Amino acid sequence: MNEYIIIGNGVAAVGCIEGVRSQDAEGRITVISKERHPVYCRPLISYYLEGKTDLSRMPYRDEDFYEKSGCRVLYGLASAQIDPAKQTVTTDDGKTLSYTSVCVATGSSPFVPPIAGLDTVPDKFSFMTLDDALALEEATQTPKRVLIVGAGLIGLKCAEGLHARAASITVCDLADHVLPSILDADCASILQSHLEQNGIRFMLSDTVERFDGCTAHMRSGGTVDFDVLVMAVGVRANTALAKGCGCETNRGVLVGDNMETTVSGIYAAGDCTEGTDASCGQKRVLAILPNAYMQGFTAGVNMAGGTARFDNAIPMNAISFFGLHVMTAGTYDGELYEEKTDGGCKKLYTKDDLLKGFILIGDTTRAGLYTSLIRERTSLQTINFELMKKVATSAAYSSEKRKRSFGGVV
Amino acid sequence: MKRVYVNEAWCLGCHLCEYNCAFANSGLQDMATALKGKPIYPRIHIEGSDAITYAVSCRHCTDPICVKSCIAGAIRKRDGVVRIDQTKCVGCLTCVLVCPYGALSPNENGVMQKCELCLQNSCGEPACVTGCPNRAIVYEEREEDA
Amino acid sequence: MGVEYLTPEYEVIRNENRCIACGVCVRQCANEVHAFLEGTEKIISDDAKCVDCQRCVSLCPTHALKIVKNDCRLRENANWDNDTIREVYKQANSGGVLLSSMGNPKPLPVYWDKILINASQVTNPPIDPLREPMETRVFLGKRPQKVERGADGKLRCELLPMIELSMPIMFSAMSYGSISYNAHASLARAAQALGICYNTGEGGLHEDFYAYGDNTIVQVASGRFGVHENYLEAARAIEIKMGQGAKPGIGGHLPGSKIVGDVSRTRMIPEGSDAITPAPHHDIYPIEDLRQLVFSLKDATDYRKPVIVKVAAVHNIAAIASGIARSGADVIAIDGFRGGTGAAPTRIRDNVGIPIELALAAVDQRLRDEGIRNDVSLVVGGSVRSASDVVKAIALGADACYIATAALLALGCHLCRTCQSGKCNWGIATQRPDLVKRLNPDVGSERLVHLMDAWRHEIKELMGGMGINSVEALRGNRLMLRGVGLTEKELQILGIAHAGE
Amino acid sequence: MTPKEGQVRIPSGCAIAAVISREGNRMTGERIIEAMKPMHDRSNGLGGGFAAYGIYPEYRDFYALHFFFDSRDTRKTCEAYLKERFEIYKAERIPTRKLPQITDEPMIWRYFVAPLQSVLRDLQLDEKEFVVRTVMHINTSMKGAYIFSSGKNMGTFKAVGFPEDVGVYYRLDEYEGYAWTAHGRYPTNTPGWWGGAHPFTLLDYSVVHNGEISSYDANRRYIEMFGYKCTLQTDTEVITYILDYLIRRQELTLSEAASVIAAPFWSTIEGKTDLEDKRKHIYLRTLFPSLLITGPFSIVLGFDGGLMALNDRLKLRSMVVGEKDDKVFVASEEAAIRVMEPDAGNLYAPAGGEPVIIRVKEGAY
Repeated sequence: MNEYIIIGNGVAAVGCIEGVRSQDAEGRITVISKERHPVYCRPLISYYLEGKTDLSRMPYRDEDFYEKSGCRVLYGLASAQIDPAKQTVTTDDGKTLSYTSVCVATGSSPFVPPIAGLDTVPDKFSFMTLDDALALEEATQTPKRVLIVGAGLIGLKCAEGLHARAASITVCDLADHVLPSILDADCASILQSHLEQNGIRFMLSDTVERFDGCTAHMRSGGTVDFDVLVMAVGVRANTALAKGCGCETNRGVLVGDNMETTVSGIYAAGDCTEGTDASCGQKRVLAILPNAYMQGFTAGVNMAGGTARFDNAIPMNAISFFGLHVMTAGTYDGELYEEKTDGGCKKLYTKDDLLKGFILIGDTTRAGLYTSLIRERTSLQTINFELMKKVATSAAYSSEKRKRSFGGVV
Repeated sequence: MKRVYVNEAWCLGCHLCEYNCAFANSGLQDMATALKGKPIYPRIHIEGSDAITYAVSCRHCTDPICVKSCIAGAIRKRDGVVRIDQTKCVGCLTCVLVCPYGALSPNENGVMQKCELCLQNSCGEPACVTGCPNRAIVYEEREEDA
Repeated sequence: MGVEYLTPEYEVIRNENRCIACGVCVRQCANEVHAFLEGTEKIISDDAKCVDCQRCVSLCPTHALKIVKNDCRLRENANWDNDTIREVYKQANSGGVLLSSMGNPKPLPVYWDKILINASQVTNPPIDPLREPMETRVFLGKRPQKVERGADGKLRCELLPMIELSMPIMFSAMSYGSISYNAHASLARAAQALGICYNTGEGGLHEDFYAYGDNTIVQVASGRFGVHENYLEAARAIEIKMGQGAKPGIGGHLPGSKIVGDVSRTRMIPEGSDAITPAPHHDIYPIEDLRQLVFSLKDATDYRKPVIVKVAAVHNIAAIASGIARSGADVIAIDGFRGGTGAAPTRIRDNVGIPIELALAAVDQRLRDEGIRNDVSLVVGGSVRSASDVVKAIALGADACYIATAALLALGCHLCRTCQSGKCNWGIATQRPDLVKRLNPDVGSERLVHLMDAWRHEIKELMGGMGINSVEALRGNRLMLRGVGLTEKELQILGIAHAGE
Repeated sequence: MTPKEGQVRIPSGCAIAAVISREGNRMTGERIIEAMKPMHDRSNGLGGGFAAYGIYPEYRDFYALHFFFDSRDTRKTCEAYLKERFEIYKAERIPTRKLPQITDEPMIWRYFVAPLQSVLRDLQLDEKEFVVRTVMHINTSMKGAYIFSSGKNMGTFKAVGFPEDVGVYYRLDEYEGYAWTAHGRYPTNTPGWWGGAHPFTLLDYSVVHNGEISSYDANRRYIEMFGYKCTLQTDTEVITYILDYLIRRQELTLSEAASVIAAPFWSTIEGKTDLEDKRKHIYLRTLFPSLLITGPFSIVLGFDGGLMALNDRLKLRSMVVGEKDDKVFVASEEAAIRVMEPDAGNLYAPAGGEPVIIRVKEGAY
């Protein structure tokens, strides 16, 4: 009987479990979970703070998921090391488990930069895990002034999550616009003004030089007084475990399309990996949820002897702030098609007869058609792109393709 | 399994499917009461260009990417039907970002909804199908690659 | 033109409490009756454009619409009734011949409704069609006078080409052009599924429908549109159209605007040219010319196709039929004055020709009196509306019935009688692609099959009641009929007794 | 006044019986009269009759015309008409017995005649056709005269009354024939008419029939195209004409004729594996659709040298067949056969549409 070990208990792990089970109903699966919660999706934590979901609704799978999947979960443990020669995993409480194949799904961790005086801040938090959210909830039982360092996805979702609970929210970032990793300055300004209208204060192109208790001294010279500090500068893939057993790593653990690392029998999936971005062909850490699941599933299938490839991963994000939806995908490279709408915009990037990337703010109707064009590398000559540019619709496809889509099993 | 299929050759673009859908999922007895004077949020939508029109609703894909992408675990496929647990949905629209057919859309409260083949309401058979005046929408079993 | 004196004929009544402004009516009306009041969700209707085709009424999901006859009336006058006066206004406006479509709507006697059918009681058992076989199959065509035997004494079982029908009904001629591609597809598919025939009319046979050849009767009309060797070869039978019940004595005119694309190719005439069907066949002035055409067609098809000659029911129909029976034709089709049309001058439609019931009775009796009834089969049309009309026609002496209006109704026609406008909202009498697609042949053919299945059941029930288990024993069985409210003369022509006798 | 036969169509129920000797042995009429007694209730006293074959051997070359006349004048006119066309070999009253049960009798005569050859030549007609036309003419045009039997070496005897009384009345015990058929009638109107009783005959064809056919007017209007005049409006009359048309004029065999009037269902024909047989049935049904007889009937057709019994294709009327030695019996009820021959064997009810044809040995009649 095969022994499968999955290190990590996030969405990639669930994908891996379901992938293994699609091939092998018998083999034993062991999940080693650092967190003490059954699997939930980390993006939900801001919604939790906001009150849009609660602990009972947050689990990613049903209560009996592990049992039905024939999986044992070792909660509260981290893996100390993998021995690829012996095919064993040793946990930090000293147990040694043998494996037939192992999947590293260790995710990522918040990066906390060394800022002077950070240790003087009494209430400081990261915003990654449910425990972080629970702690923040506890800390904001009464309205507090909140300072968030980092205007990326985590920082802004945290701002939205805390909005109703906070007396004030200030977000600072060294970058000159919000969501610098996924938006250009132009689009970011639309979002920024929307957030500002909702009471979020921004200090951009600026950063904290030094903390002094509950006061942040900014590089620009000003100070911000706060009660609660959230550090949301960025995340780093957790590569140490894989690196420790000889897997090649860069910013993440390097994997092929089959999710195997450079060490045979060791697979990796999710935020800890670095795979190929199909929209540009480069290796990247694509720390987004759909990819995590699909990588996990692919790894699981291959671990159990099946054959699966996941070769159309692209960066993509659907996110909303105070009712304003923002969607992005792919790479912003090539010729730009741009539409401005009232309180929103659309940007499409095309190159070499392909759609490479897009940014949508506001109207996101049927955005999946654009995503699909990028993922499927659809030749734009084969569709009515003039129509598609203006409105995402399958009317731009050939009637044969529509016939397959809407008249066949897909 | 039976799915809803659309043949654009016969779609008249009359939009009745949208209204029948909205009514079927309203839980109300009378269409006028259910739909009069308000915007409708159907789970099927007419799309098209000048030359053609057709209705789009969930394809209940063999390998549904929306299920894999849902950040809340709210979309699941059971017995061949892709369903949304609306109590879990947080309205992030990731499913809209990934669905290649444009089959999902939010309801008036921003919660996602999609065609669930009228299995959850009292229609028995999809309302868009029974109400289509030209059999452009059918509910039947078809072979893969047929 | 200033004021035209014409008040709207119909009134569109919208129940505002039920209207959900879904806009189906707006999108579905080719006459553009309904429209959103600009910038609002309110829908308004222009009564003057309404032809009462009921498309909007049928599709309105909340049943918020009804169309009623406008009750704005001129001063009552039993002689100058409203319609007569309107027609005068129209002609004074346009200076033209009035055009109409479909069958004669005037309140002239419908003899079918004055004939009642017998049933068995006591002396003879009714037959239950659910328990016993009940046969509706018929063969149309000429039957040899004498049985022939070979030298071995065995019967030489050779028959002339005949049309075999699973039931005594065919879809009568409607041309591609006057009706849409999808209407033709529906008819062809239904005819094949039912084991009966449909008829191309004079518009030729679209290449897509050659596959239905065994269930197709191809027409050779005075315009000779679409007639070529393959066309004749493809068919089950060939029909020479001499006349049509709705417009005896005149030809046809399909405007150039309808001669587009496939219609033009199928008719073999240039796009945009008017298709003028002459009133006579210019190669048939006397009856002997007809004989020549009959045999030309038979020669052309190697005597493998029965030839039908279709005529309108006119005053001396019995003599005409006798002449046709002797012309070599295998089947005579007679079209009564209530027959439909895609377009006819109103005056002709409403005033020329005679009822099919009387024509049929007269012709059947005349052919029997002359001993030539077996030389031809008789097919009658011109408002056969139901299974009981069929049963009555067969009992009067018909071999089979032609139906068209009933078939169109099955396809969705609401008898608004404005086919000539080309804006048929039901996708039948139109060539506008957006309207044509409204008739899905899957639905159309299924509805036709349903209709015919239903009629077949009813025919069987009626026959079973009479104790007859095959349609052959019903044909010409006038004892099974009685008249009500008919004069001696009418009874005499129909060859039936009065009820109670 | 209640209408009589010919003025209106009168449906009726009936009893039939028949006997034939395959060896051509002649029997008196006694047994067939007895056979009708147990079926008394199938008649109502408004019509009975018999047909006998082989009874006039000494006049076998002459047509035996049996007449009803309503007056002496009619008879004289009729005789004059006959004389112009036939050689009358013998003319006589048909002998009868007075019976209280039989009343209102017409004048009943028989003529043994042969057509004049010169007349046949002039009209270019064969003998049988000429006789048929004469019968049609007299029965339709000469008021008060009615030919009810017109074959050679056979005769029909019929009257208003119960069949057992009619047999005694006509002294059938004094005739000897190789085949007999009998009929008792249950018409649904009161008076009955002597001419309307069965059997109905034309030339040597006689038909006794039990049933009421629903195809009557379709059959009648068809057959009338060929010179037949259905003056009585009875089923028996039209069936007789149909059989005459098919057998004599179209020269079909008896079984082919049976396949026309009681044609198998299309589904049966399509199921036939004998392709020649299948083709034949398709041919006959297609050629003679209007001679299909629907509705209930059981008939016995008498002809020169044999009998054919036939039921409608659904077998809506009873009819049984039995045999003993050289004799074959047919009747509506088995009881009638038992009366004629208590030891009759091989009893069976023929299927609907299946003709039972019995022929007398060649040369034995």
